[in-house]
Amino acid sequence: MSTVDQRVAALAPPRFTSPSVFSWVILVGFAAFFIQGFLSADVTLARMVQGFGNLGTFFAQAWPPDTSRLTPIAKAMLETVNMALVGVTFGVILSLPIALLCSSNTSPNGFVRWLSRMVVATLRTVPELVWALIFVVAVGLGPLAGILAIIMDTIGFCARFFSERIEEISPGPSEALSSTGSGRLSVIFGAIIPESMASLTATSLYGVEKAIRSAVVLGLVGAGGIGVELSTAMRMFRYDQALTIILVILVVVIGFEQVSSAIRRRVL
Amino acid sequence: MSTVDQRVAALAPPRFTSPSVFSWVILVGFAAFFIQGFLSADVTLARMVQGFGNLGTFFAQAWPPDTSRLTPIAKAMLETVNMALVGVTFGVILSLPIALLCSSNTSPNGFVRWLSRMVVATLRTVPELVWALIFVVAVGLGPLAGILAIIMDTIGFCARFFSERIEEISPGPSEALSSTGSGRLSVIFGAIIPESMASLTATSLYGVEKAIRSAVVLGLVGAGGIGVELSTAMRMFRYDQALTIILVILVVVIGFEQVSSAIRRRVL
Amino acid sequence: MNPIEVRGLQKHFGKVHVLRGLDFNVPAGEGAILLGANGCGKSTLMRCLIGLTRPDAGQIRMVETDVRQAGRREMKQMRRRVGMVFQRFNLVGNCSVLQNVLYGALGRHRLGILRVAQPLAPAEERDRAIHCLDRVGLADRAGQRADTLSGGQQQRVAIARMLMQGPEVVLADEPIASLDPRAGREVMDLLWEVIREEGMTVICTLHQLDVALAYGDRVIGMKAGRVELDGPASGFSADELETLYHGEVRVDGQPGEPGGSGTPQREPIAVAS
Amino acid sequence: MNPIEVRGLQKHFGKVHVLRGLDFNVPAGEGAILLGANGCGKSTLMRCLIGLTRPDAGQIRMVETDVRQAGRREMKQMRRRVGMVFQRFNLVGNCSVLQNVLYGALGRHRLGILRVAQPLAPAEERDRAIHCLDRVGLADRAGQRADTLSGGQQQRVAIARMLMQGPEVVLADEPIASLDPRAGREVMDLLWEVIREEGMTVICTLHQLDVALAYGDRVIGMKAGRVELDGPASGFSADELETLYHGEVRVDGQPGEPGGSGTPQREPIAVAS
Amino acid sequence: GPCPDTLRFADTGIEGMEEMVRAFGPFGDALGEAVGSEIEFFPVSDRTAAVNALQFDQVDIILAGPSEYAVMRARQDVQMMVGIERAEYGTAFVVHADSDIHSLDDLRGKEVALKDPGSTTGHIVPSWMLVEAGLDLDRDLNTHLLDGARFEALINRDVDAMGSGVRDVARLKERDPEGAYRVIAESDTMPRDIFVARGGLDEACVAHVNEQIMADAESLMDAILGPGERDKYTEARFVNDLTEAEFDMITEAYDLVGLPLD
Ligand SMILES: Nc1ncnc2c1ncn2[C@@H]1O[C@H](COP(=O)(O)OP(=O)(O)OP(=O)(O)O)[C@@H](O)[C@H]1O
Ligand SMILES: Nc1ncnc2c1ncn2[C@@H]1O[C@H](COP(=O)(O)OP(=O)(O)OP(=O)(O)O)[C@@H](O)[C@H]1O
Ligand SMILES: [Mg+2]
Ligand SMILES: [Mg+2]
Repeated sequence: MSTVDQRVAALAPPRFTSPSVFSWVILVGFAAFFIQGFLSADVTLARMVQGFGNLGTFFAQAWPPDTSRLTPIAKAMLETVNMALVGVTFGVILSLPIALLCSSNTSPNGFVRWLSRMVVATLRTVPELVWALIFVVAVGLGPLAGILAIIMDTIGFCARFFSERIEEISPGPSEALSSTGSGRLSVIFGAIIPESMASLTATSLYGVEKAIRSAVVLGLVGAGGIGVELSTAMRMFRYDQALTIILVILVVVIGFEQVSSAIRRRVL
Repeated sequence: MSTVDQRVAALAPPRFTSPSVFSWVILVGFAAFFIQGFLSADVTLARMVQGFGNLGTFFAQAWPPDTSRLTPIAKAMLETVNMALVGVTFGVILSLPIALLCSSNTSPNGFVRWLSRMVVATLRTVPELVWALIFVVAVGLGPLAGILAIIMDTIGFCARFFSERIEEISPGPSEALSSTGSGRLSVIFGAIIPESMASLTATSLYGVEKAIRSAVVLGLVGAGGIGVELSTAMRMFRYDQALTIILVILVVVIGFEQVSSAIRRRVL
Repeated sequence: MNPIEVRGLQKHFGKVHVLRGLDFNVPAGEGAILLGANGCGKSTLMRCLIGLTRPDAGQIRMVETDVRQAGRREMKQMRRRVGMVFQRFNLVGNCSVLQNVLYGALGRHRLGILRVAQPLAPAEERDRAIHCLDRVGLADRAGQRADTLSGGQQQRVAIARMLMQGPEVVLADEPIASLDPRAGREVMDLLWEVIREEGMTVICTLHQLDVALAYGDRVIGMKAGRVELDGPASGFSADELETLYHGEVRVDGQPGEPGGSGTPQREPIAVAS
Repeated sequence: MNPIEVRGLQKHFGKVHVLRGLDFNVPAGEGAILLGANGCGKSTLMRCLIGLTRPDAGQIRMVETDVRQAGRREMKQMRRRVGMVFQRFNLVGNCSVLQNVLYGALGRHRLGILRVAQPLAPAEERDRAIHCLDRVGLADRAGQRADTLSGGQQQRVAIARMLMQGPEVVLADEPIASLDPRAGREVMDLLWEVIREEGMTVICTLHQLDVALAYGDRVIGMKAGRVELDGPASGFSADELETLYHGEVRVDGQPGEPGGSGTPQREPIAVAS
Repeated sequence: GPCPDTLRFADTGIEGMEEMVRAFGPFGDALGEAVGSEIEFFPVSDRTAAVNALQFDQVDIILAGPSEYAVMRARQDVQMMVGIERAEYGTAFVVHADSDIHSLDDLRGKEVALKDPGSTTGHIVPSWMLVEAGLDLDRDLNTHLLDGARFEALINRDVDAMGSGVRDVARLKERDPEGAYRVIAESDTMPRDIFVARGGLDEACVAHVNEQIMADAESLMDAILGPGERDKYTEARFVNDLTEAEFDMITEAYDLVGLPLD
C-alpha cells in the first residue's frame, strides 16, 4: 500500500465506537430486567407439550360459535361503535393541539413541552376504571361518562403518537413556509399536518378500533355495549357466545383497518 | 384581463373537487354513527354542574395517598417491569418480520400481506382475558403465561404500527439499495430499518409502557404484579392505596417515555 | 442602509468551523451571485440570513432587522420581505402545485392559512398564483401533486412560490441547479427582470460561472468559510473565479496540514466487476 | 450484443404519455450523454432501464437481460452489473457516509448486509470504500452522518457508492447538478477515466451542454418523450443541442394546441410587496 | 306515586346474576308499571363503579351482593330494601378427587385459586373460611385471585384447590367432564342478595317500591327469568325479611381477612 493509501485508510471510522455512558446505562438496565424476567418465566418444555394438548379441549368448548344472541350482540356492537366514534372524534380534535405542544419541533418552549407530555402520560396512566369512577361522579351513569372516558384514553394515546410522527417529518417544507413570514399556526396547518396526514388518519382510526376493543369501560359506566356482552359471556363461561362476540369485533376491527388503509392510499 | 390571462386562469384547478364515491360513503357513514352516538350521550348541563361539585368529595377519598404498602407495591412494579420487558422484547422481535409482511412496500405479494394483516388484527382483537385462559391451559399458571399473553398483545400492536411507519418511509434509499442488486433482506436491514429506527424504538418502548399499564393480565394468570395490586385496591375501595399505585406506575411510564425520547434524539 | 448587512458572521457545526467571519453588504437593487465550492458554507450562510440557523457570532441586518436580536414578530416581518428558494425545493409533497404556490402568500395574510388554502383563497390570489406558475411554465400542472413532478419542475414550483411572495429581497440557493439550459436562462431572466422592475435585492448561489458572469451585478466568492472575492461581475474573468475552487476550499481541512484534504487524491482504484 | 438496448419503450403516468416509443442502443464502452428539457422523461427512462418503473410497452435489454420479463433472480443479477446514481442521491440519511458507500457492495455479497454493515465488513471492502470516498474528495468525512452533508457532498457520496459497486454499466441521473464547477469536472473526469479503464458503458443525464459536448462519445437528445437527436457528440454544435429545449418539449402539452404550453408565456406580473 | 318520574337502577356485576342482568328489560318494564315510574337500567359491570355511583346519587337503586352491601353501609348512607334468595348461593372449596386434601387444614402450604377481589363467594367468604380453619393467609398458603382462569388452573393442577361459588362446582364438572372433583368444605347459609337504595331517596318511595315488588313477586321473578333461562333460578325468590345482622358475618369476614371496613 502506498503512503497515500495509509493516510486515507486512517480516516476510516473505527468499526465499533465505544457506546456512550447513556447507551451503557440503558443496555445494562435492560439486560438486568430482561434476565430477571426471563428467569422468572421458568420455561419447562414437558409442561408446554402437555399443555398444548389441553388446548384442543379448551377450544372445543368455544366451537361452534353460538349465534343465538346475534341480534342483541349486533345491537350492542352498533351502540359501541357510535359511542367510540364520538369519543375518538373529540379525543382526536383535542389531541392535535396537545401533540403540537408535545413535539420538539412545534412546541413554543421546553417547559410547555415537558408539561404537556406529563399531562398526556398521566391521562394514559390513569386506568379506565378510575376514569369511569370520575365521570360517573361528574356526569352520572350512561353513555356520556363512557364517551368522556374514551376521550381521555384517546388523548393519552393519540397525542403521544401524533407528536412522535410530527417530530419525524422532514423539516424542509415547514422551514419554507415559515420563511415566508407566516405564523406558527399557518405553518402547522400548511405543512406539518399535510405531511403527517397519512399517519394521523391511521392513528385516529386505530383509536376507534382501540376504543371498541376496550369497550369494557362503557360497561363500567353502565352504558352497555359489546364489552358488557363479552365480559358477561366470559363470566358465564359461555365461550361459544364469547367467540361469536369476538368474531363480531374482529369484523369491525378489520373494517376500520380497511378504511384506514384506503384513506392512507389516497393521502400517502 | 388579456386573453392569455384567461387561458391561463382556466388552468387553475377548481376550488372544490367533488368528493369520490369512496369519500361520500365514508363521510355519510361517519356522520350517521357520530350523530347517533352524540344523541345517546344526552348532555344535560345542569347535571354536569352538580356532578363536578361532587368530584371534590370523591378525590378527598384518595388523598393523601397511602404509602404504607409502598414496599410490596415497588416489588410488584419491579416484577411487572421484568415480565413486560421480556414479553415486549420477544413481541417486538416477532413483530418486525410480520410488519414487513404487512407493509405494501415490503410484502412479497398481496395475499401474504392480506393474510398477515388479518393475523395481526386477530391477535389484537382477542381480549387479554382470553389470552390468559389460553396460556394458562397451555403452559400453566405463572409468569410464562403472562409473558406469552404480553407477546401476543405486543405483536397485535407493534406489528400494526411498525408496518404503518414502514409504508411511510421515503422510497428513495431502498430503491438505491435494491438497484445495486441486493436481496430483499439486505434492503430491509440496510435502508428500511435505519430509516424507521426512531419510530420503531418509540413504538417498542410504548409497548413496554402499555404492557405495564395493562398488567392485570399478569394477575389473571397468577403471575402477580402491579395490576393485581391496583385492581385489589380499587375493588376494596382503598382509593388512597390505588393513588399510590397509579403514581408509581406514572413514574415508570414517564421513565420509559424519557428513555424513548432520549433514544429518538440520538437516532432522528 | 443596505437591505443585507453581514458583519463578522461565525458558525460552527460541532468542531467544524463553517463560517469564519463573513463581512459584506448588498445594497438595494443589486443582484449578487454567491460562488463557492461544495461544502464551503453557502447554504449555511443563506439559512443564517433568514434566521433558520443561529450563528455563533457576528451581526446580520436584513431589511433593517437585526436577525440575531429579533423577536418573533420582527422575525416574521423581516421574513415576509425576504423570499427564499431552497436548494432542496422544500415543497409540501402531498399538496397540489397550486397550493404550494399559494403558500407563498402565507405571510401576507393576517388569517394565514385560512386565506391561502386552495378552497378558501380569494380569487385574486388564485389568479396571481396561476400567473406565477405560468411564468415558470407550469400553469397547466397546477392541479397535480407536487411530488409527482420531475426534479426540474419542482425547482420551478419553488421559484413560483417565491414570486408569489413578492419579496423585496430574494435569497436563491442554486435555483437553476436542476433546470435544463433554456429553463435555467429563463429563470435567471425572470429573476433579473423582477429585480429590475421591483428594485429587488438578490443573493443567488450558483455553480455555473458563465451564468454568474452573465447575470451578476456583483460576485461574492466564498472559500473555506471566508469571503475571498468580492466585486462587480465585470471585474472578474472566469479564470479568476476558478481559483475559488482550488487549494484549501473546505471548512474542515485538518489544521496544520497545508494543502490539506481539499484536493481529492487521484489514485486509480481497481474497480472489479 | 449491446449492454443497453431499448425498443419501442412506452410509459404513461395516468393520462400523461411520458415515454412515447423510444429506440436506441448503447454499445459497450460508450459514454452516452442524455439531454432533454425538464420533465421530458429522462429520469423515467433511467428508472425503466433498471427495473424500478414498469414500462407499458416495448422492450428493454440490459446486459443481456430482458428487464420486462426478468424474474427476481435475473433482475438482481442484472442490477448487480448496472450502477445507478440517482437525481436525488437517495442516501440513507441516518447512516454514516462510509456505510452508505459500503452499501454499494451489497449486491456483490451472498450474505448481503452481513458483509457490508460497517462493523462487519471485511477490511478490504472498508479500504475500498474509503478509496472510493477519497476519489470524490470526502475520505475525511467517512464517519459523519450522511444527512449532515451539504447538497454537493451528498451527490459525491452517491457517486462513491456507485464506484464501490463497480458495475459494467452506469446510469447517472444528473450526477453533477449540485456540484461546483471543479468538482463537476473532476467527477466527469473520474467517470470517463473509469469507463475507459474498465470498458464501462454509461448513460449520463446532463443539463450542461458544454460538458455534454466535452465528454460525451455520443449524445442522445430527448424531446417530448421521443429520441430527437442521436449521434456522436462531435457531430453536434451547441446550437443544435439547444433545439431540444425549444418548441413542444413537454410530454403533457394539450394535444391539438400547437406551440402548446411548453413555452412559458411572458407577461410581467405585478409583484406587490 | 311517591317516587321520582324515573328510577335509575344498576347492578354490581354480582356472581351468578349475569343471566338476570341480561333479562333486566322485561323486569324493569314490569316493575315500572307497578311502581308508576319509568325504570332506567344501567348494567354496571364493576362493583366499584356501581357503589361509587350510588354514593354520589348517580343511581337510585342497585342490586348488590352481600359483600357490596357490607362495604356500602360502612362507607355511605344507604337504605336496605328487599332481597333475592337463591338456591346454591355460597362458597365451596373443590379439589381433585384423587388429591390427599380432605379438609381446609390440609391446604397448609398449598396453592388455592380464588375469584376476583371483593367477590362475596369468591374472595371474602372463602378467605374467611380459611382464617376460621386456623390458617394465616399470608404465611400458610398461597392464594391467587384468578378470576376467569380459576377453572383452568384447577383442571391443570396448577393449584391444589379452588374456593369459589357453589354453582362453580357444577360448572367445573361441565368444563372437565372426565375429571373427578370433590368438595372439601362448604360455607353455611349465606346472606342474600339485596336491593339497596341511595340514602337520599325518599323513604316513602323506598317503601313503595318494596311493597310493589313483594305484591307482585311471582310475576316479577318470571319477568326476570324469562322462558329459556328459567331452570337456573327456579328457586330464586324475592324476600323482605332481611336484617342488618345478617350481613354482620361479612363485615366480620372483612375484618378477619385483614381488610377492615372502617
Ligand atoms: N446540520 C449540520 N450538522 C453538521 N454539519 C453540517 C450541518 N449542516 C451543514 N454542515 C456542514 O457544513 C458545511 C457547509 O454546508 P453547506 O450546506 O452550507 O455548504 P454549501 O456551500 O451550501 O455546499 P453545496 O454547494 O454543496 O450546497 C459542510 O461541510 C456540511 O457538511
Ligand atoms: N409518479 C408519477 N406520477 C405522475 N407523473 C409523474 C410521475 N413521475 C414523473 N411524472 C411526470 O412524468 C414526466 C417526466 O418526469 P421525469 O422525472 O422523467 O423528467 P426528467 O426528464 O427527469 O426531468 P428533470 O430534468 O426535471 O429531472 C414529468 O412531467 C413528471 O411530472
Ligand atoms: Mg448548499
Ligand atoms: Mg430527472
